[in-house]
Amino acid sequence: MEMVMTLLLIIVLLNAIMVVRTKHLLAACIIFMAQSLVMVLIWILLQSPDLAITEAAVGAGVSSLLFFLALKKIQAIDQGKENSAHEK
Amino acid sequence: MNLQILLENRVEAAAIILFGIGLTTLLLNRNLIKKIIGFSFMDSAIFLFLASEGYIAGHTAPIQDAAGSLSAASFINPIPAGLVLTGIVVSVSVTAVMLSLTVRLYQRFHTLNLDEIVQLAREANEEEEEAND
Amino acid sequence: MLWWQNIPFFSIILCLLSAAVCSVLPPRGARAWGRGVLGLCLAGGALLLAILGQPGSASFTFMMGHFPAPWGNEIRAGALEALLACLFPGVMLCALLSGAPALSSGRQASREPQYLSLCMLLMAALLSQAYSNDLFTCYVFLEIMTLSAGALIVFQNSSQALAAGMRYMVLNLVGSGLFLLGVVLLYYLTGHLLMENLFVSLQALAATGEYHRSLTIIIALITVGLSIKSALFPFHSWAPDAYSSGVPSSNAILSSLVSKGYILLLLKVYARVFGWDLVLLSHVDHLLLVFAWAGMIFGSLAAIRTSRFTRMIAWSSVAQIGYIFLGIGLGAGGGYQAAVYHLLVHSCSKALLFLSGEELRRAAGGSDTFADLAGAARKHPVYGALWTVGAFSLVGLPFTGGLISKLLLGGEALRHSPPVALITLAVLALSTLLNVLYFLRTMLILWSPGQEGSSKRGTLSPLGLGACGLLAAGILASFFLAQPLLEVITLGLSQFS
Amino acid sequence: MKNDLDRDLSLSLEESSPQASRLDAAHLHAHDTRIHRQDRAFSTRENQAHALSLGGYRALSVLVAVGVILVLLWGVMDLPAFGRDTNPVENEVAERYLAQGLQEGGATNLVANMILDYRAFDTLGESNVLFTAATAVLLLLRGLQTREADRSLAAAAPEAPADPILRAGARALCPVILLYGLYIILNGHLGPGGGFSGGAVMGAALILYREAYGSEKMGHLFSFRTYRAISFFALAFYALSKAYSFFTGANHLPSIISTGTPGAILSAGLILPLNIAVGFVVCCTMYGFFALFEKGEI
Repeated sequence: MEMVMTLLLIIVLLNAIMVVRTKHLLAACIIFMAQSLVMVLIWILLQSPDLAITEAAVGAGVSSLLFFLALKKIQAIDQGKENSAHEK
Repeated sequence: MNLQILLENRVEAAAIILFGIGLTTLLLNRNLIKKIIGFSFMDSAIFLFLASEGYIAGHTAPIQDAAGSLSAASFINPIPAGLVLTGIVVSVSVTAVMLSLTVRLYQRFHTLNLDEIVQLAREANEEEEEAND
Repeated sequence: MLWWQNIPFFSIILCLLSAAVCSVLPPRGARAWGRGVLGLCLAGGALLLAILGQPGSASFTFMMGHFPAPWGNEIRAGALEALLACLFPGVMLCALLSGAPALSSGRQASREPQYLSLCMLLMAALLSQAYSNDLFTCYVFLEIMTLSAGALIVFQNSSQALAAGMRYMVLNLVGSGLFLLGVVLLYYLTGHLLMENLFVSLQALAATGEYHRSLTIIIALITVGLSIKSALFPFHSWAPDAYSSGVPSSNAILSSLVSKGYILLLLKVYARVFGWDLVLLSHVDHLLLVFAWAGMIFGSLAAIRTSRFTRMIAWSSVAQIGYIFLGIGLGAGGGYQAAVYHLLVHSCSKALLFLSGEELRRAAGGSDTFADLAGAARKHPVYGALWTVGAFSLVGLPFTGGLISKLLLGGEALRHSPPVALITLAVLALSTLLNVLYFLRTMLILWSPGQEGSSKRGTLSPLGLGACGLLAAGILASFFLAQPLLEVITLGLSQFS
Repeated sequence: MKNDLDRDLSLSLEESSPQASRLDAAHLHAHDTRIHRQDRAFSTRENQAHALSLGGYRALSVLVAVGVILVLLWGVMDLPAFGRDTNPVENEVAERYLAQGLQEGGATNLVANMILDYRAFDTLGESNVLFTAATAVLLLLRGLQTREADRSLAAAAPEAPADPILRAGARALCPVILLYGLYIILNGHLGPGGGFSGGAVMGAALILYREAYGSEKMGHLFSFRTYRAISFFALAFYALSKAYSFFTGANHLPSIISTGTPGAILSAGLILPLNIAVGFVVCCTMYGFFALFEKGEI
């Protein structure tokens, strides 16, 4: 349990550094999702099942979904811009 | 000896480091998406810190049985868990607003770089001023 | 429990409920509902002030639920809270009345209910900030303030407003994060979240000398967090854009109410959580003093440099926030009094400047540059006069509240050691001089005989005029009723500890 | 970057050659472009400075991060140690929540007691934070699609007919997920869970259905009116019921709400109805966020 906790904490910190360093936004969002999943495990280890359920539903679920949607939208805006440029 | 304390409080220490990274990303990274992720990390760092305050080694989650037969001394502190629950809601609300603002800004300026956005908005402002003259 | 002690609780719940109601009503209905609720809150605040403002009256606490202090949640009201409960709804009502045309015109019209709903949420948050006795509740409502104020900025759909909204959000989130970390650390040290219990535990800790370092860090975290949110000088970079790019009512609400909410919270945390002694021990007041000096000069210089009318008013906010923090930095009794007094005066003056300034801009054809505004006051002499009253107050001329706050600040400075007193007086004098410079210049431009050709004499809306008149009356009243007002403030501050 | 600067330099050199002094108009034009070029040269130089400072900027970020971390670590080093039961947070407040929560609140999940009964004012604020965010997102994104820049967007990404497997999967999964969400909400006072997580799960079910069957079909089921009505009634119910409980509590009036038998599904006074209300608000808001992000319309 001690070891697992330490390992999870290290993963959390590595994730944070990776988000800052990565060039790809999609990768950053995937790391964000992974971070939420690691947090779920940490909440379970800290004996807070309420938090684990909420984090899983909200952090790993809805928040990540919103990140991906926002990225998709941004891509769509780019494509729309290119299309209108071609039309001209 | 200081390291000893840090190791013993490694959850808190990790939370503080995560807070620092998140805060800096939110403040200084220019990419809006990364800023938002930084904000999320900063908040989860605070929640991690808060939840670790309520944790007592060997105690269990605060869920009584119907008869109330479990001893109150066997539970962890319920207050931090409740506060974090509230905090997570606040955090996801802010994330949603920030993301929608980002989409709007991208649609207007076609960039995710906040410095460029501020610059472009300033230029748009000046153009408008010239048009008024 | 006396019947009137339910007023604070009802005004908060009423605002929260109205936020939901406004979001489902049609625009006209939402407008009427919103105004009605703000009027009710104002009336409630006035009643409370009439009762609690009497000399010798005591503050009271109100249990939010069935459980007493350390277990349940609490709100508390004293003379100062009652005063602010009049100020907040009053100024917001004026802003909404006077800024109504920009909200209900064109494409915005269908979105007006949402705007009002956000205003209601903001009002509930401001009132809770004033009344709440619990730090975590303060944090939750702090976030409502942050989000709703950000949404008020981006309601105006322009590029500038969107960019300003993003900068506002980023820096304000940093501020919230620092504040929350401070609260969490405080909880770690004491195990309490209610202000009274925190105060007792912290005094006990301070007496033993334990955790001195942590306490200093906590005070710094909360101070910096709330300074960022209230746009104190080195953290002000988001403010001029955010205060000048929204619709007029948003500008007025943001610069005159939202920043005041944060300052109020800071004062409450200082007085009721740490206690003044502990704050002085951490020397954070010196830091605030330096920031305030710099802000008073820098804000005024920037206001002189800018070529846009609304931005000038926004920049002057940075200088004025410096005045309020100067009061807090001077500390010990008189300083806090001056800070609260200037907070009231600045709320009214800044709202008046933004709202009547908007009418002048419209008279000049909607332009924001000084060149186009020449003669605007002659087209709308009433609004010109009202704007002038607001400007006089910020300069600190006689018959306006601004004079009193400058006198209070100057008098308080004299009680400090010579270097502090000298610098403060010099900065006050210089800042006043700069204020005179840019406000006088603007007034000369506004009243100069401009080009008559493009004159479009807009219709005067009686409600908008009445709202601006009310604000101007507030500024004058704060001069003529300065003595009773200061007594109420002193009473309220003494009830804090 | 260097190439850019070179090109600009060569351009301005070209310009300075005395060949554009024939006609007045041409001269003026050249003058104009020169100013323009100078402008651009200026901005490129600025950009180059930017690029050079990028390294410095990154170093500054690292410096700030390390500084903040060190100061905070230094500050918390003397805080009490992790996981002890002698820490200051284990005081009479937590003790009462644990020991008497079951009698006073009625929920076996003691965290639910704490957030929905003892400290219910926070949670009332919390659900309003969510409402604020929903209103803000609605203001920002509603009608985004219909405006200029995005007309082509709709053409670029037409709504593809969903995969039959996805449809079949959604038909099977959606009711299950909805039921699971409902279970989490209804079980909130008995075990881990509650309105917020359950509502998010239910929102996810609606999102899945929308993805499988398209926004149009979903629109019949769940329109903007439905969204507004549900959030309004849930929030109003929340505020009014809590107002009743605060009012009776503060004025020491008897309350008609009883805590019931601990462990039964219909127990714990207001906690169950509040969880349901919060669940509905959260479900609507989450689905609303998704719909607004995807199409700019609910």
